[in-house]
Amino acid sequence: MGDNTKTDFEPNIVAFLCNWCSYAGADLAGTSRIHYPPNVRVIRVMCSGRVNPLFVMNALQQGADGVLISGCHPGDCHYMQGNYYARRRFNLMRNFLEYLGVEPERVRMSWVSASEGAKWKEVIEEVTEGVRTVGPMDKFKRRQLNW
Amino acid sequence: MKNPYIPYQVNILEAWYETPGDRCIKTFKVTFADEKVWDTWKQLPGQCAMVGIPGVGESMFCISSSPTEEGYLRFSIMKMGKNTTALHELEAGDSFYVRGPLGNSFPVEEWKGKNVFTIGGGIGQAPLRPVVEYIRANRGDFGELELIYGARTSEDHCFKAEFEEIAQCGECECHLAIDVEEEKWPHFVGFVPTLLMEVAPSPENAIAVTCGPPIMIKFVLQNLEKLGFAPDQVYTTLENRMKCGIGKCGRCNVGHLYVCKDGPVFSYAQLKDIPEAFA
Amino acid sequence: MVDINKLREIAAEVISRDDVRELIGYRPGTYGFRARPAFVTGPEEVDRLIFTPACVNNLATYITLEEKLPVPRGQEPDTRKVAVMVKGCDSRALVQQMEEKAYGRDQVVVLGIPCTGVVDMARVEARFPGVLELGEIALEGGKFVLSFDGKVEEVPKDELLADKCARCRYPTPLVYDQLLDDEVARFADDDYSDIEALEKRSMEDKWGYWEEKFSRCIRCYSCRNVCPMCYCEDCVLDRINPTWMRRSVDISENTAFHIARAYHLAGRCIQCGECQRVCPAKIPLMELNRKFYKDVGELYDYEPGTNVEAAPLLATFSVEDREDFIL
Amino acid sequence: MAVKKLSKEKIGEALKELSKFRLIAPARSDEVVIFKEIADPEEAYLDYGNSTVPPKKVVFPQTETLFRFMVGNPELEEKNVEEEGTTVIFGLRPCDARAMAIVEKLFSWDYDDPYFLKRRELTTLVGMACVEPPSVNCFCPSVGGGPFGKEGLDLLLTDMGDYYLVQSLTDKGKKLEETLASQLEDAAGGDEKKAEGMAAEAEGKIRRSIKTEGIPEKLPGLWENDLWKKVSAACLGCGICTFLCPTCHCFDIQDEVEELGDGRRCRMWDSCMFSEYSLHASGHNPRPTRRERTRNRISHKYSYYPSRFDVIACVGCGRCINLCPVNIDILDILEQVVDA
Repeated sequence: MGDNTKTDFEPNIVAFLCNWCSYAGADLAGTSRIHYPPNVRVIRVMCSGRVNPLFVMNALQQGADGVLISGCHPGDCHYMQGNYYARRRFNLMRNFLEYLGVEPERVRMSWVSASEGAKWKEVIEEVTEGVRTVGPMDKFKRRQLNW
Repeated sequence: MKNPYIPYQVNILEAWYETPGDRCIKTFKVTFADEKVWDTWKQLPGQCAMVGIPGVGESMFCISSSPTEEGYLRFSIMKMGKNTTALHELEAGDSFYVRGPLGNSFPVEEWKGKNVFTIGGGIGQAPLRPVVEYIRANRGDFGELELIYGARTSEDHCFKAEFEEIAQCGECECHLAIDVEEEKWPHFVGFVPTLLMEVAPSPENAIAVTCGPPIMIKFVLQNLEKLGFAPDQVYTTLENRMKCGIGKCGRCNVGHLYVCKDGPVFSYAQLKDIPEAFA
Repeated sequence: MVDINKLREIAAEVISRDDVRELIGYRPGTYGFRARPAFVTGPEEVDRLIFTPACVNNLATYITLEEKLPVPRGQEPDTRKVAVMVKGCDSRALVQQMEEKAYGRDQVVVLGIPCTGVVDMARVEARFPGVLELGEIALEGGKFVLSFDGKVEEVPKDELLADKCARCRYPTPLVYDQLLDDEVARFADDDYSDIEALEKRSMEDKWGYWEEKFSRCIRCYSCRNVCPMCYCEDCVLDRINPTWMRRSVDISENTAFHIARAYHLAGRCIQCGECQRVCPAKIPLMELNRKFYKDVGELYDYEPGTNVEAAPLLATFSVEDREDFIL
Repeated sequence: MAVKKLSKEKIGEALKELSKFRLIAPARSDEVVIFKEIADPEEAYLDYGNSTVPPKKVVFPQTETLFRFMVGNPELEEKNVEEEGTTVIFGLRPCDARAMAIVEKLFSWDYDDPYFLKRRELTTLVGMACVEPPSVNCFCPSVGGGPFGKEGLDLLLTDMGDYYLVQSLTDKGKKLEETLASQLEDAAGGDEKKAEGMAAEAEGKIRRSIKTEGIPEKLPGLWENDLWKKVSAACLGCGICTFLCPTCHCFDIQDEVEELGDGRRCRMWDSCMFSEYSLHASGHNPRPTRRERTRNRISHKYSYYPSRFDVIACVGCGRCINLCPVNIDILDILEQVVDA
């Protein structure tokens, strides 16, 4: 990875959004014509609590440079508690990946409610910038051509 | 020599369901995409092939057509795991890959002049079908041909139309069974081993070939013994999880025999001292 | 030191009970200083039981390892208990398994061994190579006393002691029906200095360190199988559909495997150190597990395998959990 | 042709010369000795007992591609093993070389396995005789090998103190000897005789043994014997004994597809001690517990393999004994078989 890749580099970010808040928030950003970086690939899940840490790991293996998990604000979970479980899980996951040498900028979590189209934009800007500064994720990406 | 791990592409000529349900059986009639393969493909009744789709996997299936049926191969496949589920999604015009023919075959040449009884259950008729077709194509060379076949219900019967045709052709006898009573079922009700005792074939100058669920095979073998069949007059086919199909990957062995190389066809004389064969 | 006669006496008593099917303990190994698991089914077999600092295995693994085959028609399932000998660390595996409701307290008979530390067999064999005839190891005072080939050698305890014992917080079993010896007071603790040192290194350094370790992995899954907490009947690693971890062995899949393995033990690992002991590639797996152990303690004030009544860490939450990392 | 010797001072030079091929030699990584491709002669660690992972992985890699494909495209692109180039494994133990010769019997039986055989053809094996047994659990003489065994090797080096005696055993070995012409010198006349004496002495130092006569014939009869339950009770069902065995050769075949449809069919080591090894798609498992799996492992090595290829599929390297986490000892099992 050359130095110029960091500047030319457009990160691929996989975002797991909960169906009830964050997905609706991202939708609102779209319908409100808020411009935000196009680097995010959204995967809708029913709840942030459904996001298995293996999803994150698999995304990083398959070429994602960063992963975002976004759910409802604490107390607002459609299933009452899902985001609380997710919060615990990802705090540990993040620390652990950092311990292995995966930059914490790559695995992010946010609370975005259905009305927060503007916050969605801010989150995406921050995540994209963060990943851009740490560069492409090639540490344990699957090799494309593997004889 | 050709790399034995590289499969041939085949195109599906026809595909149809034999039975309904979660574990339905679908039959594929296929031909090689490259016609030249037919020149080297020399298959015998009872042989197998690895069937699969690159990207999904491969599994071993018996070739359910006889070499006397020219220009196509048939596979009858039950939906079970990942690979078979993917295969079931294919229709006429699609293609998949096969490599083979693998394993040994029924010694049909040695059976010439003898009476042959096939005893099948469920999908177990698939490896018996090439024997039946082979004998019918060479009818003069063999003695009597009798078919005994059963499945759980009439819906679960494979090759229904073919059985009807065989029953009416007058060249051989067909005995059909279902496990549980059904309306308008004109044939036997009960398990295949029981039907076998009803039919009570004579062991004289005869060969019995059986395939089906392990529990059925177990009782059929017992009953054949009661009827006086010697172990070397009885043949069956085995299956196991396989990966290579050519005796290298190690997993399909029953005792010292590799099912993929030394089988899938075994005489009861070979198997009776190998406890793992019926594990 | 556990009195061997007392141990055998109690074992004979336990295995004679009608409600006990099997007793899992230790017996001498096949060569050198090794000891190995013993599965005792009758009082006549207790004479081979031992306990010495060579008894490194965590026997709690075997409670959940046994395959559950269908009970033949007409037979009753065998519901008798399993008796198991556990050291302090091993007992925590039982606690954690029971905390997760893997089985009930009434399904096991626990013979607790207050433990003063076991050896690191690799260190013993490196120090005294080529010992074939059975030797013995005892801990006397601050020294391991090794008797072999007609010789007796004394080695200071810390030179042969297993790393996990040098960090052991619970030498006396936390759960038991009978204790085979007097309680042992805590003689060590974990200061996580090595973990903290690694945490402070640069991202590239850290990845370089782990990349080299993970690339050695041959995926024999010994670390998983030996782990008393890895008792899922259907392991995510064995799944073909969907394929979470590919079977192929390369740095990507190996890393994924080690992340998944360690993460599945987050808030569950009880620090018995078996995974690292058995690893033929000598991957420092405890450095992964201890990172989680440390984080879990610091962030959630939780210590796995210490309280049967506690709720498993990731199956519960507190509204007050930290969220300063969330955008 | 005179027997050669290689002075220890020139070993670096010789390795440098050999690094024009793909050079594989034992190297140390933490406390683990593994065979790996080395670029720098300094990396080679020749003063070792035996490697943790046997060098079988050079001719039978843990994961290898059979062919590649693009989903939806009928073309299959076969792996060309030739591209890997000429390989030299330097300093492997005679037991591991013999294991390759034993496994070759299976890979060339009936169907030729092009991947294994091609690699074998491209690989020259330079063995290092075991003057001292690498481990207490070595038992190679019991299963037909020896610490100075030559089967499977192309060249055999014997540590004579200041120098290695170099004996070439095959045409491939002779060719390699020619490559090293400027590093090799003629050995003294008596060296070969001396090495023979060392061989006998080395064999005497091997302390574990088993009488294998009759075991292959006896094993099938012990099918339902209680011993299998007893010896497998402690088994964890991990893959150490099989993955680290130089003669274990079972493999799995899997397809792997990347997001854009670029896929490969590859094979990887598999272990008969894993539960899913023999698991049918229907959920039925003909070897449902560790008892059946252990029985199969031992029977395969000591009965099925000899019944087909006339040789026991075990070379007595002792790895499975040394590294088993629960001290399951193949010699202990075989003794029980003998006594049963």
